[in-house]
Amino acid sequence: MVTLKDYQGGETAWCPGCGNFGILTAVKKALVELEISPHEVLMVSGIGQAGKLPHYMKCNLFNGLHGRTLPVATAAKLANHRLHVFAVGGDGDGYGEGGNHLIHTIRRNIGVKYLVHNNQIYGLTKGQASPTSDLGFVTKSTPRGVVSTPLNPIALALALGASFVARSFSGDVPHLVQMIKEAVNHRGFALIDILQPCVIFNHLNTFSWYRERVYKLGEGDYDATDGLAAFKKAQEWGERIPIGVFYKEERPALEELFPAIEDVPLVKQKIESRQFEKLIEEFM
Amino acid sequence: MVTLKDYQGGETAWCPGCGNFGILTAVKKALVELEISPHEVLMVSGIGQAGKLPHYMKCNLFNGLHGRTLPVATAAKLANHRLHVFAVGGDGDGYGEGGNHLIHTIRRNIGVKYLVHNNQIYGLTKGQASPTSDLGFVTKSTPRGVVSTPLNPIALALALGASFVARSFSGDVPHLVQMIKEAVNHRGFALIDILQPCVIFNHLNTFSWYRERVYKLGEGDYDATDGLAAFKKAQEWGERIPIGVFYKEERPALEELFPAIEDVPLVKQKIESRQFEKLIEEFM
Amino acid sequence: MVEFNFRVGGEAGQGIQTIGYILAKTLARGNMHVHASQDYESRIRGGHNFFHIRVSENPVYGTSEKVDLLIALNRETVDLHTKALTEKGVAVFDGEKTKIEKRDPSQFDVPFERLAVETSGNKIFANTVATGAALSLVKYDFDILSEVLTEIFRAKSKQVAEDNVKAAEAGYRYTEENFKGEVACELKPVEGPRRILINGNEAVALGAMAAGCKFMSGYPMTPSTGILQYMMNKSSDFNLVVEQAEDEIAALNMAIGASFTGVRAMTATSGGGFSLMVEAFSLAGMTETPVVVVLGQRPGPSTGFPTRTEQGELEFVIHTSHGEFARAILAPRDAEDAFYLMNKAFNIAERYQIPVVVLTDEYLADSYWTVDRFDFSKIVIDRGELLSEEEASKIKDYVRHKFTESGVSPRALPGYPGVLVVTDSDEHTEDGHITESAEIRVKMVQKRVWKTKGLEKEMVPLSYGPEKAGTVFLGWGSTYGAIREAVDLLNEEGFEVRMLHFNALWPFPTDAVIDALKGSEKRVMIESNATSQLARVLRAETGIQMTNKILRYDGRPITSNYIIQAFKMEVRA
Amino acid sequence: MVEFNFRVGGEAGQGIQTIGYILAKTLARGNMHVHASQDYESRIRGGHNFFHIRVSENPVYGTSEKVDLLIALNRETVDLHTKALTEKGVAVFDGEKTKIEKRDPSQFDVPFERLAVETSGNKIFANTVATGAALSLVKYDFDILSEVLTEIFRAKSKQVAEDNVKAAEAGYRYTEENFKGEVACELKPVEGPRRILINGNEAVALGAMAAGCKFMSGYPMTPSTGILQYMMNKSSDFNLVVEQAEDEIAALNMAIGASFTGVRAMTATSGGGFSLMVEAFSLAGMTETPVVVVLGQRPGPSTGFPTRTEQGELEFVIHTSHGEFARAILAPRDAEDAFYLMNKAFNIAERYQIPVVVLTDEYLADSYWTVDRFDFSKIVIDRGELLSEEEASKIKDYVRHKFTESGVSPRALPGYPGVLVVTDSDEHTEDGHITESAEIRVKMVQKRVWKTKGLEKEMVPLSYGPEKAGTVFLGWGSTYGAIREAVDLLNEEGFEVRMLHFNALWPFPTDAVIDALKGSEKRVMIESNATSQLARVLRAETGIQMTNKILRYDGRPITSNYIIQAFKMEVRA
Ligand SMILES: Cc1ncc(C[n+]2csc(CCOP(=O)(O)OP(=O)(O)O)c2C)c(N)n1
Ligand SMILES: Cc1ncc(C[n+]2csc(CCOP(=O)(O)OP(=O)(O)O)c2C)c(N)n1
Ligand code: SF4
Ligand code: SF4
Ligand SMILES: [Mg+2]
Ligand SMILES: [Mg+2]
Repeated sequence: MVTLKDYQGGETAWCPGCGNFGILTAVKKALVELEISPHEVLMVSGIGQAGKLPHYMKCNLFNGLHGRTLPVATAAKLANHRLHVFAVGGDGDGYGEGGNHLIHTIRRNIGVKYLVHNNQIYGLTKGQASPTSDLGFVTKSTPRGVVSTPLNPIALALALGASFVARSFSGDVPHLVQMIKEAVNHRGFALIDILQPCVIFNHLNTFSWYRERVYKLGEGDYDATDGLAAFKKAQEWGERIPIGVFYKEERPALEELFPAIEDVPLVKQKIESRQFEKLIEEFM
Repeated sequence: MVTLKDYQGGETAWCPGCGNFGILTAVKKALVELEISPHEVLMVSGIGQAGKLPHYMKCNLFNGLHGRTLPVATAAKLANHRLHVFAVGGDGDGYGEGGNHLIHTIRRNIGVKYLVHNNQIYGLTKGQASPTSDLGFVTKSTPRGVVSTPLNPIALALALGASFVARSFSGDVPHLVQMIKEAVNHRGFALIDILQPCVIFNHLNTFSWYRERVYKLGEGDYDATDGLAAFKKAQEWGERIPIGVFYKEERPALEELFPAIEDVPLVKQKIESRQFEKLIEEFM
Repeated sequence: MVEFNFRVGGEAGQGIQTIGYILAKTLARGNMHVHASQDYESRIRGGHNFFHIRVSENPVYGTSEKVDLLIALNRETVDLHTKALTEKGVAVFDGEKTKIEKRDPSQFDVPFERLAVETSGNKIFANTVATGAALSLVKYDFDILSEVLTEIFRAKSKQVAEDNVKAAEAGYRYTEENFKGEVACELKPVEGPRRILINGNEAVALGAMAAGCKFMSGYPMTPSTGILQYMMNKSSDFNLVVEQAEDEIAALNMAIGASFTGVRAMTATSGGGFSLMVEAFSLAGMTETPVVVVLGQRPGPSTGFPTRTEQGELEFVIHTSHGEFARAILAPRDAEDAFYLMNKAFNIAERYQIPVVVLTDEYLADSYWTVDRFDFSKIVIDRGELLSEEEASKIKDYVRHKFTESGVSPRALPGYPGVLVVTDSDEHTEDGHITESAEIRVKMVQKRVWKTKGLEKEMVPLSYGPEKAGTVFLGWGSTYGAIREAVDLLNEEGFEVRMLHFNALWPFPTDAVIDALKGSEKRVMIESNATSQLARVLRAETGIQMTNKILRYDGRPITSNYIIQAFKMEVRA
Repeated sequence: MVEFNFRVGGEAGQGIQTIGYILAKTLARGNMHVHASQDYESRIRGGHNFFHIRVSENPVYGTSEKVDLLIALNRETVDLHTKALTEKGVAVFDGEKTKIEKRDPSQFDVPFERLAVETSGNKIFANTVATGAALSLVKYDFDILSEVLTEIFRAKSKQVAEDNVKAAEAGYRYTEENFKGEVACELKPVEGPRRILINGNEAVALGAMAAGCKFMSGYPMTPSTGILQYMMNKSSDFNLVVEQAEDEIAALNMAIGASFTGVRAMTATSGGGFSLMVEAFSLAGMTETPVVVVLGQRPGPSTGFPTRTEQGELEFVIHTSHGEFARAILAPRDAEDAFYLMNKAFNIAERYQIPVVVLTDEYLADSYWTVDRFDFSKIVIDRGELLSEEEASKIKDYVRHKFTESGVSPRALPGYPGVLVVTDSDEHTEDGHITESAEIRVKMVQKRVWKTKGLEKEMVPLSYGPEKAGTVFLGWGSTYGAIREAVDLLNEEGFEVRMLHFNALWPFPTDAVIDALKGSEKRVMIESNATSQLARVLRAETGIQMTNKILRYDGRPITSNYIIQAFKMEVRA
């Protein structure tokens, strides 16, 4: 049986009170509840405060480049689709530097679960605006306040036909555990945008700011299979902020569509050079 | 008075019958009708068949990198906002390689007009799938047919809060002329996704395929100021394909938001090193 | 017969490549040595392209400027290439379509289109008529052409194959009957082993597959697109995962992700695409993830000459990326070398856990060679310190970046029970977690920079020609054939010239080079670039300076003739 | 007083940088020479950071390992730095907060927090108490501290400023009354010109602005983020357009776009970000668009040591990007040099229409120097062949890439009536349109590669020390101060050592270097990297080999002491 102790990692380098701690707790809990062992998990993380998360637990880890988690994770899943592959990074990492990979990874519907610690700020580089920073927000890089329209990750994912789109809040660990579990059980790509207060550099979107606003989808009559309704819901941001699964759709994951790995994961396949000898005939 | 002759360029290197010709005609016509002179126009183009367009007319031209038109165009507009700055490229260029810039350029609402020649294929590299290639489409790079969800540029732009989103068809020059004129007259960023048959590598989405399907928005009771309706309309693809302005919203363009260029374009401002001497006091 | 040169010219889209390939294949089927190269523009229709085939009973190593038989699909081809015709050279064209005023004896008019329509009912067979006509001029055995056409077009339909054979025959017969001139020589099949006809890209792809590469991610870019496409086409039948990435950044990050997870992985691109991979290249260095990057060079900077050739990226790849770490750089000489070098590339990548660059170029990628059937028994898969599940499970407290004497750490894979594989792009401890320690930093730098020690001994340059010759021609990669031929020809003429040629450039084989250049008087660096990059590298590593340089940077391949002329004008003078 | 060293240590988030800066500023206000450097981790809270201040009546060029006064904000600081204390060194700390068992005479306990609460009502003023205590220990004039505090905190509110002064005074008085030990020396203001206190990033930013840079696009990355932020903060008042890009690819493409349109433009990043700019760098080369890229080096590869220092990117930038084209590379020695070199960078970029790299590093970026007030009369804006609207209108059939003797083409700007500016990343004709011509290609390559001819004469390395010395220390960039001091100290000790130092590295000043190294017996390359990159470059360009190397690659800056020790152990031996 897998226990929380199996996932116990070393010392953290986050600031006391940081919203990242709730995410760390939730990730470990979810994995334990799913009875997944550390060696079955591969976390691919980016650079930023968020990207440090897997260092603070126990699992396989490829802590790669700022913004480049998704291509690494995609290929890892294709190379060994028996692994539970997660991508973990910040809002700057995933929606800024890595925006192009997000778009195309969603299109691929690869079975990677993507956790975005969305603190609406660049944490590790000490407080510049991120793509999700609210309009007017004054940061070190926006002395006159943010003027670009904040990126709405939920709406973006929906527009790209994502098969699983959720939002959660690091201040509500049980909810986040639930989201992660649903994501893992989902076939294909899952985006979980996680509202994560940065207690140092974001004094606008604080724990209490979020707490006053978030409410849960799915407790009323919300239908998470209706894409248009989801898009409409995704527009809500301000007085009230919905969390939960916005949209979910069952369709084959990318790793199911490669004849090469229908039976055996790529990494388990023998290297047989001689099989290619028959291709020589084409050149005779 | 500006005439078509002013825009007459040299020989083209496109294939006979290519959908790009209609776009070339429309661009020149629109500029003439808008009474814009060639020297007032800067086209920033990418690499691909589409990116060659400005070579075949007369105007200022920065033919840069594959996928990187938008940052160059954005900065050009900020450096001299009196110029009419266009970005021109293919679907691979703009939605593949350049996806991240598209996302963030939309957020900025910079006054650049972006023409995407969307032939749903990589033309210049001889026929690989592009991000907009239809599901199942067999190309040189997808022998088993496309399996990734095609990118819907209209929906994507809407999700990002684009202020002007249109689709046109290179087989309907008057319509395209109209779209370009509206885009130029729009405040801020304008995306025109242009359906453009590639007669060599795309035998699925041909002139007649498009012609049978396209119909014009705005001839009925379509309201181009309703974002949700626009998003719903954007889902239509297949039997019927809407063209026209999906969405339009008036808000300040990025170049209006820099105090530095409120009065005089940056390029017209004198370099005055001595003004910075007063900053020295901060270091005393 | 010393050699014979065909050239097929016309606009893009006229099917020049097909005629050329069929000709080359038909000649190769006669057990002759064939080399074919391509000259084309960055457009799909129009412009001017040509396909050049050199054939001989003896090995042919590179292309040539001479033309014995020109197949002109348009007027421009006649205008542009007539001056290249040898004394008995003949230009064949369709006089009914291609208006040419001056008719000289070197010009032979065959109504390609009319014969096509008459025999096969469609002018699309005109090219096949031309092929038949060409082979008739050299009196080549028609049956072989018929066989090749049947093989190639059978895939479309039996009817198409038959129509092609009929069209070819019409051209062949028409020529037999009407050609009254003379050609340089006749060509006939010779005894000898049947060889394969393969181009550089195909050889790279096949070499990678034979070397156990199971994952390939790429973004189309001339001249390397063919590698992606070849592997993509074979992926279902041979259990490969091949993915077209959204951009080159993703392409290399994907290959790294797949390799980290345990499969041999690669990407292929050209200079512009590689520039986008530079950050990930450094990531491979830091995380000690093996990966192979094929860089098909084309003339830069920037978009440059997309469909032409150059060797402009040597110093770039030697020094690329921020920070210092080991890498290996190989540069195949020709298609045959490419096949075997890919095996070496993957082995080195895994033995040293480093990124390896294979530098090809457009000339190599697009050129065909007849090559002895590849010997798969020479393929050895050496995965270095890769641990099996069982081996790894025996290690107590496995750490990915363990300090070892060699600098290479045993590598486990994610998914092994009881083992966790942790790595980081930040400076890290042996266990892969972030560190700020100065002491660990120093040891990790030393590990990453010097773990390839000894590898330079496997990077031996090839010495060729009379050992005692005071003049040495140096070069690397795809110039091999041209330099080798130039050496042979110059020695035949009485000059004393030898060659030192590199297909493996980094880590630089300093001692071997110093040794090989002992006693040299003239050292002539031959490169397809403007600044002679290998000369600078060689001087930095050995202190030895070149006395002369023969450089070409107009986007066209270096030929033996180009070298010989430059040698006579500049080096000898 | 030769010199005095302060060190402030504690966790990230404890305000070490603020104490340090206030101390440094207060000392500088006394007309002393100050140098301050920072050591910090890649985290926002916790860990261990320190700020080191060296002060003297004489110029101080670099940092030091010695500590005369340690301000310890936590226990770890005492543990880590006590061994660095000089004979009379003192550690001051808050004994009520920081439990330290062994009390030796070097330890002085000041209740920072308690005094803060007592005087100013809030423990957040504890750091100011510490500052007061520290300056009291060296008997520095309190009024200056009071003045500096007031200036700095006035911006927040008058009350905050007053509270700070009160807290400082409490620390100052408490120490006066209670400290019974001895410190190495007292510090007092000296006669002399008032200097500015500025760090490398600020100097780069100010230098760029003075040089007429009007457009800056960047993506945050240590250690260059400060440049972006400084310019961003000044953008409204000084008419700059500063934009945070979505990634580094966009950042450089933007700068190129702005420059093409006619404004001086730059970006700033570090190695990893630069790796993403490599493709656009080549675009600048091809389109002949002037642009300045500041590359703040930090230890690589990959993410590496984000907050530490290294000189690992020299060869990378010399050889970066696909294809061959001219570029210039500058590497400022210190903050003063950085200010003036930025002017040179922009002038070179426009005179030659090339990309220019300014190589700084974390040590330079984050370190403060006292510098003579910048002399704006030395700033000369030379925009090279930039045509005015009027000049351009006189040219018939203007073409952007005209062949000229110098290789530099007159540059018009888009928007000029009657003129069209056309350029292309593809190989192009003089008019900027795509070409496939071999002849034009050759001329264009020559233009782009050799247009900087003569520029190497402006890249003169600095010779320092006794002209006849047989031992030469060589180095580049931010090692200047350490090497210079080492040379001085060694000569004082009786060794004969001179220095050859580069702040401009490319095009390489071959002749000047050969000349400067004539008669040298020992040539010692001193670099903050593992492979001695300049040694290799120098050998490639001149054939001259180093006899010794002093390298450091643990992420910490090279100091004069480090050099002297290595010299005595290895070079002299
Ligand atoms: C290519 C590249 N550019 C920039 C950086 C510097 N950098 C490190 S973390 C970071 C931003 C962090 O913001 P985010 O991704 O939101 O993560 P957070 O720290 O807020 O969790 C940046 C810009 C980098 N490491 N690599
Ligand atoms: C960085 C980079 N990668 C790849 C290429 C090669 N390339 C040139 S055009 C092109 C795709 C063209 O497709 P698209 O953008 O749709 O334009 P089209 O030719 O269809 O108009 C590619 C991949 C390149 N020039 N630069
Ligand atoms: S800076 Fe913000 S996001 Fe980073 S650890 Fe601290 S509180 Fe968390
Ligand atoms: S390949 Fe297609 S897109 Fe390109 S010019 Fe030809 S028809 Fe047009
Ligand atoms: Mg963040
Ligand atoms: Mg396209």
